Amino acid sequence: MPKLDTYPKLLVENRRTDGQRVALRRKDRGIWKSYTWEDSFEQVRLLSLGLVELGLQSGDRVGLIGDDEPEGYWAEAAIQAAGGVVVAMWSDSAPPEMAYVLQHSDARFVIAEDQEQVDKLLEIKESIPGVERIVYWDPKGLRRYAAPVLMGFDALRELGRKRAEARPGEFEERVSDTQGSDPAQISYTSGTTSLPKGAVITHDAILASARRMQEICPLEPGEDVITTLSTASVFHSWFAGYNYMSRVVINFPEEPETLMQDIREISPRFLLITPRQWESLSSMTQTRIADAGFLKRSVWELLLPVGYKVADLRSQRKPVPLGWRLLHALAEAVVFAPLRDKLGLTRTRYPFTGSAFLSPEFFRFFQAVGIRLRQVYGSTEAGVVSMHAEDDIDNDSVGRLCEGAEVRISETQEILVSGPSIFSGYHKSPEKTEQVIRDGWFHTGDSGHVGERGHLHYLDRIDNLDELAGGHRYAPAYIEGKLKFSRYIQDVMAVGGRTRDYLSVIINIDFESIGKWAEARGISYTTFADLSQKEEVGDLVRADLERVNRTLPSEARVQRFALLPKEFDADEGELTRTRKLKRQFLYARYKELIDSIYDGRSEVPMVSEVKYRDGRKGQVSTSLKIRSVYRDGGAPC
Amino acid sequence: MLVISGMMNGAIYGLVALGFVLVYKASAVLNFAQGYMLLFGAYLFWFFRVTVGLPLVLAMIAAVAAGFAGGALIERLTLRRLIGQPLISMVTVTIFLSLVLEGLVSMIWGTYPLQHVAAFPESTIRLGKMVLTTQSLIAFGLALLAAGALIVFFRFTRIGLAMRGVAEGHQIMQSMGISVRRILNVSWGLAGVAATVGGILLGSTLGFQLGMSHIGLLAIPAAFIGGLESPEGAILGGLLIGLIESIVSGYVGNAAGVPAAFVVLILTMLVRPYGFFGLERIERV
Amino acid sequence: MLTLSNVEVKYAGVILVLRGVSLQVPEGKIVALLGSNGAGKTTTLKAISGLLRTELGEVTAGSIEFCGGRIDRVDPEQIARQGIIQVMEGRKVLKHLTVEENLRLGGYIRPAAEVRSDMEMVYAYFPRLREKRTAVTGYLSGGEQQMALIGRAMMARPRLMLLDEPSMGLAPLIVAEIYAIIQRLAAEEGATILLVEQNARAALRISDYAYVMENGRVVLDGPSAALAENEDIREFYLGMGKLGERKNFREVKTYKRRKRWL
Amino acid sequence: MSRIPFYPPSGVYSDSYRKDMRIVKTGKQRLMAIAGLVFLAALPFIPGLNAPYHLRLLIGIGIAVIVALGLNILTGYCGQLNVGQSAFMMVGAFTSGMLNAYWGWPFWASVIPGGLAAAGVGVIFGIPSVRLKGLYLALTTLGAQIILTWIALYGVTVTSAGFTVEPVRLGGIVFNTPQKFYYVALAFTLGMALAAKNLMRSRLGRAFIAIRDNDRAAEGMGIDIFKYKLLAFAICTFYAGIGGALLVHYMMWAQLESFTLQDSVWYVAMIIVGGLGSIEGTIFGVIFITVLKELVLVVGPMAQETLSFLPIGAASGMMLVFIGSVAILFGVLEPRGMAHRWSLIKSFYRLWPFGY
Repeated sequence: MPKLDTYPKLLVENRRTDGQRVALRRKDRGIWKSYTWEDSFEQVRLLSLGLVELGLQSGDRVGLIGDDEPEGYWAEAAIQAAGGVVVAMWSDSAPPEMAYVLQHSDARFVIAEDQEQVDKLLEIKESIPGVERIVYWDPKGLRRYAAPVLMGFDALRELGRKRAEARPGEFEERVSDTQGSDPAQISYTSGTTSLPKGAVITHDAILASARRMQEICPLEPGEDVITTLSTASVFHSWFAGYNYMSRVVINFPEEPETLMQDIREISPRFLLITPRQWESLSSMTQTRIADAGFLKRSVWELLLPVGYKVADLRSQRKPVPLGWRLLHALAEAVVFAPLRDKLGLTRTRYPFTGSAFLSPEFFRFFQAVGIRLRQVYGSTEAGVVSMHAEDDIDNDSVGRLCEGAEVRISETQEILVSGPSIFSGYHKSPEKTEQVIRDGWFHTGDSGHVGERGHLHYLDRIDNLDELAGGHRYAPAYIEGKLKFSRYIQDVMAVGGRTRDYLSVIINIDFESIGKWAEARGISYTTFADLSQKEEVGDLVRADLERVNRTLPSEARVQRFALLPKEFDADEGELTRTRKLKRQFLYARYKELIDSIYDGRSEVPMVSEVKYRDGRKGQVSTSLKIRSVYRDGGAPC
Repeated sequence: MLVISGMMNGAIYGLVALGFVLVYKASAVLNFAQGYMLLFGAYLFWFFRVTVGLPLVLAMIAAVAAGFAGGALIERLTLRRLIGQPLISMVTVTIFLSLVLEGLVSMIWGTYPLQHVAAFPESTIRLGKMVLTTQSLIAFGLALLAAGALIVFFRFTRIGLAMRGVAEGHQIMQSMGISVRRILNVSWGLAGVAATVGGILLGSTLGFQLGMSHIGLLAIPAAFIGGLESPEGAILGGLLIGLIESIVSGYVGNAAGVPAAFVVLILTMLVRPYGFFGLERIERV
Repeated sequence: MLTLSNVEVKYAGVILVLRGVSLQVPEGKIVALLGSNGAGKTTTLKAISGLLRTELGEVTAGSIEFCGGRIDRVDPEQIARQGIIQVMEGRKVLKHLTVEENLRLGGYIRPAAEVRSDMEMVYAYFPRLREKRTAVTGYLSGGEQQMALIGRAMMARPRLMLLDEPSMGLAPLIVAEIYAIIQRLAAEEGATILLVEQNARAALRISDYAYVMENGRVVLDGPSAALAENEDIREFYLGMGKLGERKNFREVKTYKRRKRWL
Repeated sequence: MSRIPFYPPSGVYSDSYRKDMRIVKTGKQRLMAIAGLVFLAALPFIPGLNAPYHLRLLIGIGIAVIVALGLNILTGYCGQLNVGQSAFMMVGAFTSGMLNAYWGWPFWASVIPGGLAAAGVGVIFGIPSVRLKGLYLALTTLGAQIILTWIALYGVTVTSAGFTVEPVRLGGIVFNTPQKFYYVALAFTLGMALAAKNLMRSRLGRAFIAIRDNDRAAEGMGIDIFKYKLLAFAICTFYAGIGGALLVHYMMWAQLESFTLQDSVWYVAMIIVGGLGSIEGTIFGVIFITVLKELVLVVGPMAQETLSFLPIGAASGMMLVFIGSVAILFGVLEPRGMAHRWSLIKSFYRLWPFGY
């Protein structure tokens, strides 16, 4: 029995054992189309041989850009089957970013989804001479594109078919040649600092992380799960483990925009979405209930505290007295079960959040409603490090350490990880690798500590940790997380540091819910900028700030805040693709604003330059109000 | 002989058909309750004449006034809220109205025919070998008079013009400051008057009994043959129907008149869908 | 003269169409209201002229003032009597009536004496209508119908005219002719005009102030000249692609670029 | 978050169009449907409900539902008004009755020809009016009502006095008592209702709706308006014919009095109150009006004794006034009928805890 240490090998095995069972499903025009293992195998075989026909050797890099669709999934397997290395990129990354990644990884081919990606690639064609062919799978709008470098999926499959007839058995042979230790993919982490770094990850590392996930959240073959993150995120490869290793059926949503509705139709057993999506789910629920009729609203306000009480007792491991248990059963039947049904999470045993900080309030809210939300901690370089197990959820930790993941805490409170799941270094940048991997231990750059029940507690990124002039240390992400629980705040950045003696925040308001709130009170507004500077909106946000301040130690309380007239946007480099704040970049960009906050000024003219998607620049000038949380700006009352 | 008596009745049908045309012209609604408004009007007259004992002329005026008020009331209570609704719901409401009116009449005055009352002095005039009752002569004269008045009303007065406008589109008229409600109210009121006058004449010739509503239904074929839109058409249609009805029932017997009228209706629909005087409907996409 | 503040309109009590629209129409000015289909332009007009009520629509919040008095609860007839006349889109003439009868009905609320002189004034503006006086309007050409409509509205000597897409479905030449007349109306008769238009270019050219609406809300407003220069207006309403050259259909992408109303 | 349709419950998805179109999608629905059927079938044996009076009422409702369904297909879906439905019911009744009484055809052989005869006569009356736009069909159907009643009264001698008709026989069982006939009525009603439901979901149904909403646009899309309007009218009269045949075989006596103009108006009232263009609505409407009529029949005579000044015959008048005004109220205040109210309740339950 050859060692099944790569996904293509598992694919060949699955096809042999249960070829006719459903492997993947995709939603197309309202109907879920099923593909069996036989179909998957056939697709991967033809694509892989096609690529080989084009000249792909083992070890070559192939770019992959596009939304999460079966074609992309098969392309990934086809590249790895031929011994190639997948370089996955975010579908909404800007052309210059793509050019850098393709150059740096000197990819020989690129597989793109549709006209949007092809246009971007053609735009940067001169700067990526190494790319010999661009293969696309969605031909819509591309019929009249004459560029020789372009090639459709059908043409590639045709090449593969011809080669398969010429050399039968070559595909199986190439698959068995691949080793677990070969590099499987290079993931370019946008990182919060300078240029993206390409982490090389071997098949063994991916399978190790995938195996850890399946130990803590086992699933039966044939159960349904749904992909939520793009192929570029490393989590996608661990998630694919479910499909290859436990033969769980992966469903692909029709479009990224219809994700929530498709989740509702599938009600997946395992679901991981980003903290931003959990936040929007919770604010959607609260807004909708607030808009519902009087009866529904009062029932909700009556029974929610019951949910909170039971959730708190459970997370502190205390027994739930009979009285509360009965009340909770009632609340479950009347409100929580129907709510879960509306959100599509009825059959979700493993709801997960990861890749960014989500404040405990959200965990408590979802657990109260019966959604046992859990945290997974890991990163591109470190693989899956810790996850909450079914019965052992603690809102303050990021889960119990997985088997095989050794963790040590350095003297600077930095988390160090080693074990089979860590990556094997940065592509073509050995000096950066040395900085991060020393004698087998990977320095994650995150700070935290290991708790008594073997739980890992995460605080924040090391370089974010800061302290005020008065020496008080604080974790910005923690404060930002608490603030984001309010449905009026979409994004927030905490500002402080050694040269300042108190904290202040820059806030992005949630345009939709504040818009509704304003309409309900007859406050007329036109654009986002106009709404964000309204006096009433300022008071509304101030109330939230006071609520959060009460839970913070007095020195770490937020004194002053400003509502930004435009949203943080990944296109302008203010956020990473997974919506994490790029703090250094933001500090530099809004330096003038931050200084004027601390000079005590109440108004600053701001000309924020806006970059349109097609590169043109536009100016938006607004006068930005700066407010202080406590009227007199003095000590918190 | 049959021809003359047919013409006499025909005039009454024409008059009632006028009421039908009035409603259609202003609101494009086929008023199925027209026959029963005739019945109600007739009984009202009987009520004023017999139970209240008013002199003849006064009773007539009271009945006509009540007829106008009745028509206006119907519009006010039911159709007013339906202005924006599709046509079907308005027409079905008129159908139910016929039920309610019939029910009211049988509740107040019972279902047996009432004691006979003559609206006009009963005497006969011999014209050559034909015997004519003054009743039908007066009815004939009155019908023509009413028709003439209405024709003038539609052509030249402002309200008449407005009425033709309202039939085109309620919203357009409202946007020009014309109160569609008042126009509809007036048109239903006038329809009530036409029905009442018809009822009085019919009652005095054929007697006040529930069967009159059945005769009232004849107004519909009369109006249709005339073209639904033109008052002159209604009168001529009425006379034609009167003629057919009397000839057919004369020769075939057992009240074949009413079904015969509808047979004629269906035939005209085949030959000239818009009647003899109606105007072609303009369709523009 | 006319101020809308935070007007909210719901159809059949459920469908929220206007979400807090505020706009002003100063005396004697031409104000344009731009927006794509379904942005709520016509609903705004119908809210002002009160015609909403016949379509199960109602103003559920905010207020509409005309020369001081509130008119959002008043019957359409009264509003028209106060001098607000709406010219509906789709050339809704009274098909079966002649041009003259249309005009006479237009002046229904005016004293009979003045109707005659007003008729002359309309014929002066629209000579072509004089020839077609006795023709049934149903058989007129699109342009002539539009003229008859505007003429009919003028018969009521309105203080505020609501024009709903007068250029819809008309040949460019006729559109120019009608716009010229609208301009003359504002200049000579001093009529205030609220103009709803898809044809943004023409509307911006003759209007003094303009609002841009998108799914029930005003997203941008400003003097017409300034708006004509605004980046996004040029991109999304005037069909000017990058670097100002005209967009053609061959370049249309299958993906949609996100509008940046920042 | 776009507007997510919350029905069916989460976790139910269809991987083929056939599955997606099924009326009964979820397990719970199938359960409820079966439970309903079992209840209906067992009804005659449940002591509380099986009094002959109740069964007669239910059979009456069943037949009325069939006739009203036909009318709703024409008026609710296709937008044409028919004021002579009971006349076509009469044609079906007499055809099937005469076939049975004089040529000895058993019920099963004569019911379909009864329906077809009614449809045939319907088409004859339909052709002139269907060519025209607007509600001219209402005029011709009114004419049909009067002409057909006259023919039945004077034309065909045998029908004027009424004649006996044999009861339904099926392999030895004679359905002459309400208990037994209840099943025949139940079978026909459910069958015809299901047929109507699927008919309206088919291409045909969509063409009808297109004609109702905007016949010029429908014509532009290539729908032959004349053919489809006539087809809708034919289906409507066919349903009436079947209803008539059933009624006659149930009462075992065919007579003119049960097919008057007033009955036609009752049918119109039923679909207005129930809800135009909805199958469930038709059933609600029929039940509502029939129960109301029974109520007034009981109350009427009592009122007559107490309020003695009322003339004789006031009871029937009272019914007309009372139910007529109820129908008007529905027409004015709730134009979409009880079906709309029912769908609001359903959505309130389905949208729980959210408001929209």
